[in-house]
Amino acid sequence: MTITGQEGDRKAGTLAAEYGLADADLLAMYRTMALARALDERMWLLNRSGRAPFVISGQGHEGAQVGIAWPLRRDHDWVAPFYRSIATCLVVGMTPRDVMLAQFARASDPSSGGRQMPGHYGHPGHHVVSVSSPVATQILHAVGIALASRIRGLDQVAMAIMGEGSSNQGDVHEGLNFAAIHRLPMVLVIENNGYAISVPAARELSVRDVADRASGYGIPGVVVDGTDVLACYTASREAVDRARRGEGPTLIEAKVTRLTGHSSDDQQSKYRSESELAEGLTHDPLPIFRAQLREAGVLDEAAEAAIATDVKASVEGATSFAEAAPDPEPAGAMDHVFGDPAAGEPPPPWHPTPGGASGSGGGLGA
Amino acid sequence: MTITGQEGDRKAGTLAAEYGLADADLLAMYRTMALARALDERMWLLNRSGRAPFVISGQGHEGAQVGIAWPLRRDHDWVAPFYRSIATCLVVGMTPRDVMLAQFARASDPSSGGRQMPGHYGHPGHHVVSVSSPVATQILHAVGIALASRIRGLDQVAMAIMGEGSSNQGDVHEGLNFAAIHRLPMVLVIENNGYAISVPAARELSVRDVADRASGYGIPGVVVDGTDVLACYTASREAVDRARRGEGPTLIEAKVTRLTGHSSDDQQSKYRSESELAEGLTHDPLPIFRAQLREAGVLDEAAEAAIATDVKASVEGATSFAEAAPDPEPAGAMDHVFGDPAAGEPPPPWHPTPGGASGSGGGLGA
Amino acid sequence: MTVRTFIEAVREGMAQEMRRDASVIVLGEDVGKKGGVFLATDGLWAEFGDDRVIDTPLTESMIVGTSIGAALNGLRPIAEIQFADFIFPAFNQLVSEAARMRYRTIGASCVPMVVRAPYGGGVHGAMYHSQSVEAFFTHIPGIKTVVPSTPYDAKGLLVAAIRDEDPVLFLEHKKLYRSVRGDVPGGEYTVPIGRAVVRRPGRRLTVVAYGLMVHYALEAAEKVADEGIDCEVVDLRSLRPLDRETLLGSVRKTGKCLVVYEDNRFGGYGAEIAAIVAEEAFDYLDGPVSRIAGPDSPAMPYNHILEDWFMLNPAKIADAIRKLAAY
Amino acid sequence: MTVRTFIEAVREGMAQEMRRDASVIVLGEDVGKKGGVFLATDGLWAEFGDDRVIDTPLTESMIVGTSIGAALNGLRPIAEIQFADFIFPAFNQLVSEAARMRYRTIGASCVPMVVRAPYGGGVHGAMYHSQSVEAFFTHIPGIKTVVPSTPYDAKGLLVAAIRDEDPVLFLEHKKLYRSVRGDVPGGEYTVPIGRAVVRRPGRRLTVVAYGLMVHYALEAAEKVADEGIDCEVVDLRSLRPLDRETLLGSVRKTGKCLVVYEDNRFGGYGAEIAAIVAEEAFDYLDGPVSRIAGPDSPAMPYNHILEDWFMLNPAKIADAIRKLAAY
Ligand SMILES: Cc1ncc(C[n+]2csc(CCOP(=O)(O)OP(=O)(O)O)c2C)c(N)n1
Ligand SMILES: Cc1ncc(C[n+]2csc(CCOP(=O)(O)OP(=O)(O)O)c2C)c(N)n1
Ligand SMILES: [Mg+2]
Ligand SMILES: [Mg+2]
Repeated sequence: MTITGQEGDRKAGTLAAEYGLADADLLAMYRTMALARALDERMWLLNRSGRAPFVISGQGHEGAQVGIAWPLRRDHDWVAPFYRSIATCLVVGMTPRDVMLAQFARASDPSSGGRQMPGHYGHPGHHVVSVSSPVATQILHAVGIALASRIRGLDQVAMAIMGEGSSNQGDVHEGLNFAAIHRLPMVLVIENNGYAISVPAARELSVRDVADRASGYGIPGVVVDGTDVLACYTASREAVDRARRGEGPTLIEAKVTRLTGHSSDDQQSKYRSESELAEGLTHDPLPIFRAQLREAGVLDEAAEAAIATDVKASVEGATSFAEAAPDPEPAGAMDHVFGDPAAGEPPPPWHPTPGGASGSGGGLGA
Repeated sequence: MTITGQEGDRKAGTLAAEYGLADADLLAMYRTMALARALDERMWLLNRSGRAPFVISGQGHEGAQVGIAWPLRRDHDWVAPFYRSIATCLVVGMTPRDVMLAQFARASDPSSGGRQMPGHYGHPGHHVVSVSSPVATQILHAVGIALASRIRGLDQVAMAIMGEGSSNQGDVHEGLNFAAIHRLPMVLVIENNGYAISVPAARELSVRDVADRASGYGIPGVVVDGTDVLACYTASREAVDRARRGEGPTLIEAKVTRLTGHSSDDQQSKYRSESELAEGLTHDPLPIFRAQLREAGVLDEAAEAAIATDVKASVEGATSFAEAAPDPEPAGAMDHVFGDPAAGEPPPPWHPTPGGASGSGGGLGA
Repeated sequence: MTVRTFIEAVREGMAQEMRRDASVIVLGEDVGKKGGVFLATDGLWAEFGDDRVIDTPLTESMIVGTSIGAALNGLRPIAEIQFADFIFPAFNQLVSEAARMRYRTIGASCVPMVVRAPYGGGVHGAMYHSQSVEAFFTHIPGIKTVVPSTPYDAKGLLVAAIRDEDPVLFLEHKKLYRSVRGDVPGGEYTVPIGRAVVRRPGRRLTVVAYGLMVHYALEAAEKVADEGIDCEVVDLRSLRPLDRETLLGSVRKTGKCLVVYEDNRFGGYGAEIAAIVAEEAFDYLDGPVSRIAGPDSPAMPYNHILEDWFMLNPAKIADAIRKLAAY
Repeated sequence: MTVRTFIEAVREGMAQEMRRDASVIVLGEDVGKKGGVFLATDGLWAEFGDDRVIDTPLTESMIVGTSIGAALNGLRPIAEIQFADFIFPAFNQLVSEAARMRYRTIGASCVPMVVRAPYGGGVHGAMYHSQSVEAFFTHIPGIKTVVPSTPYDAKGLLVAAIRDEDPVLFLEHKKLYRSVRGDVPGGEYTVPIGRAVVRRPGRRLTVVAYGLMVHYALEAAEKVADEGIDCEVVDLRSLRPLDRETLLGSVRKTGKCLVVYEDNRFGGYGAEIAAIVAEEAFDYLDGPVSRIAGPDSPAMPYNHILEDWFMLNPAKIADAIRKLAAY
């Protein structure tokens, strides 16, 4: 099927249509990846110039992140991401300013008001669960969110995201089992970059594919190439749809490359050879997706340049905004340890509406 | 192949030979099962007559326990059992007195000197790791024992045993993964009786067979019928041999029936129907094995009676011995919180002997 | 008012809140058909069904972690940990996640969740079914810890905990479940978290206790009253937040303070109480702030002789009172 | 004697013991090729190989549980927990298993294992890379907890811990790793677990501290010395077992006691120290046993202004000394 594009390109729309998307979606996906990358690179520059003591980044993971987050319904479905999830957070509604405010740990950082390290994103408004440092705990939060979605009849899907090293934590076993027993609307995404800091996959995992774990819970396990953004999108859409239909969780494993050290505190040359690092560069999802979109006629040079300019301005704007934003005051440092007791008023009760899924027949016992 | 037995039985030896065993082994296995059962029944009698406040038993599990423990090398290989493992502990060298001393919580109870609840067996001499109450922790102890066996070149296999409910704990995931990565000489045995106290398998496990979990670690997973003692023996022998050959862990799942309530504190009629309980009785391994041995000509009426008499005497003897044994003294209640510091003497160092596996080539890196 | 056992009061508190608010759910091991190993949730499954009374797999970290997630998405979970001794696999979820969610989101997210756990000894539970775990949790900012001693407080504090916007650890002494009865209003009421109560007024010496130990302290106070030692017994009820006013007010009046706790002595919750009193009531003290607590052995042994050796009782507490009174 | 940094002393202690005794192994996340995120195990993998320096998966419960098993079967594992903040997933294995093995087997089994964990704040580690965790573990009978403050003690206590027949939690303050240097003998020696040391003799007031806080306390003592306040600084080193004699001896001499700890104040380890002093040195006290500690917020915030707000420092300690001295 060939569709003639507005700019006279013979192929425009073909690629998008194959995936049930529009060209505008593909461009938006590309833009989000480019934006995540540019923000990330800016963080490292800030770090090297002494303006940001710590950076942890998602370089190499952006293709998987954008493809996989794309099928989520914004501000409705939930994500419980991890510290590399910059692109994921951008997809679901966080802004470059939000990212940079976290990087500079400013008072107006919506993730934590400067209380957490950079990279520990969170945004209840966009249904992004606050990232903590202990890895893998978030799978259980996603499972609980999915449980509440089911019980309250909210039709939401919850997605938990983590690295392959983190997938070996006990919480992952416990969470997948419970989600599978109750067929909860949950998706577990593993971004497998082959390392947990310096420990290579062969020392962290007894199987090649984390997705092999899925069969032990009777759920589908899917491996996708994290440089193939649209394959990631498809795998995720199927998992999200399946979850929403009440058929239970899916485990998606995206094979990605970590293009940077683990964090700004890590020297990866100590444990990865030069040739391995060079090979890794060939798995950078950004040029691969760019080439795919060019090839498909979705992206021409002008569009690419426009996006680049736009991204650059966005990063500049976010950086200078955040850098100029005020630091938190010690006076507020004891705020939010506990909530204010609501002066004896009991919280308003909730009851299911007749149409809700938690009425007769739709619940856990089904 | 037909061998004429001493008592003129045409078939004697046939069954045993099929499994690479002698008739004497089969009789010893039967005797151990019968002994475990008789001890167990006695505990309930003691409980009902107010002489033992708490009982937790292995009734229904004995066939799997005896068959699976049988291939272990006594006082060489290790077991990390659980609270139903009476028969397991008897196989590897613990005595009826040891069991009853634990039941009465006497000072001379070798498991814990009366400090733990009954059923919390342990015996370092026989390489039985002390059972604690929090479930599933013991898998990691078995993994560590297997690691030490490998590093020290000791050729020991470590077997961890627990229920299917416990297999859902995070420690199991973490332990299987590590053991599989390093192909440690370890066997995980799951005695699946379909319940974790009152919670039925369908609410505890998202798969029918716990053995399905094995593939997620790249290790063999085997399901055996726990009423088929010799099938259990075979599965275990293969797993133990495999472990000893350095080929790594195996997960064995034995399907068994819990013939009693969870413990003397539980009323199982509240959550199990009469028909289910009646059906359960048909899976009692003791009469099944007895019939098999009779059919095979290994056990005749006289031998059965002799074993019964012997078992009865053993239980009587152990019970009266243990009941009469002294209670621990409060004066010693603070002993063994910490060890006595060895007066400045450093512990004697250990170094591998040239033939040991931890010399060049045999270790973890291989 | 009806006379109820402690466990009946707990059950009634849950049932009433579940009727009032469909976002309240119960989850844990054996909480469904069986009604919990102590029958605290007996009848709830029959009334509220599979959706709201969930028999979970044997996985404490999952029970707590999933409750956190459910609380983030509009439910008010009551998680039952079968025995307080088995809360440790969930420690990371409690410390790192539940307790910090509000702080690390500058108040944008919160975790209205109750974790109920039967604790305490003297019930032949041995090393792993007898423990007091409050010291681990009262040290954690962001979690509230509550230990009722009467049926009235059990219901009222539980309802307050369920309605609270923060995670509350609700510890129920196993030995109180059926041994203690008291008047419990049939209707809705709350006992506010964070307020201690003076159970027995007195002038000579303050005894501070919580949970089962309140009853033992009261018995001990009766014993020594005949000898002319007039004790005031303070029931803390809420270990964190702590009611400093009631505590310090009492000690400033009596001049002497004995802290009673069943847990191992070293580093137990009573250490904090003693430290506060020693610092903030120093000028009023006419004797050392004293503690009587469990011995520093790793948990309570099973054998009944050793259990008696471990457990505090009114006689041991009375001795400690006499010693301090004679100072 | 060679001048070494704190972390060099830790590394040397491990290397020497590994040479002396092949049953000593090291395991943890990134301890191999990378040499640990702080480089504490740097070079060990090259020298001792894959068998004895094991890069584990990211699973703390496994690291500790497997070490327990290995210790039961003849090894002496040194487990590294990458940051003390990540020890909580292993809490159950530590409390329920490591700490109780000896007691529950009436001495027949024991767990000679060291768990090393970098702890403490002031290094821009934020909420989950700054915590002090000692209060949770010092409450547990059956585990020893050691916190060295100097390179000499770091090596000597670590060697003692490795040779100990019981589990030892060995806490290393991250901020000391490279900032503190000192003489360290090249040969074998041990510093016995269970002995405190007076770092600065004085007569007017006792300051009790451990880890990084010892250095801050000494700086504070210098500050106030000019004002005529002569402080004695006691470095506990071993938090459990505790050297009561040195502690109480000092306070009985000075009559005043300030307990310094970096952790959250409420229910922290210093509460036990304060409670012991308040009870056992009561007759000698001429001022309230006082504490200065971290605020009761859920862990240390990241932003440097908030981090400074959270962290103790010599100036804050000096103020507390002045206040107590003036009492
Ligand atoms: C419970 C816990 N243990 C250790 C760490 C320290 N740590 C942070 S990230 C990391 C490696 C994570 O690897 P992986 O899950 O593969 O994610 P990646 O960083 O490779 O994307 C480790 C060990 C932690 N954050 N939490
Ligand atoms: C960590 C932990 N949580 C809860 C318990 C209480 N408990 C004891 S046995 C048991 C059920 C175990 O079921 P399963 O593993 O299937 O073994 P079974 O008793 O059926 O043989 C439970 C919940 C415990 N001992 N440990
Ligand atoms: Mg990774
Ligand atoms: Mg079972």
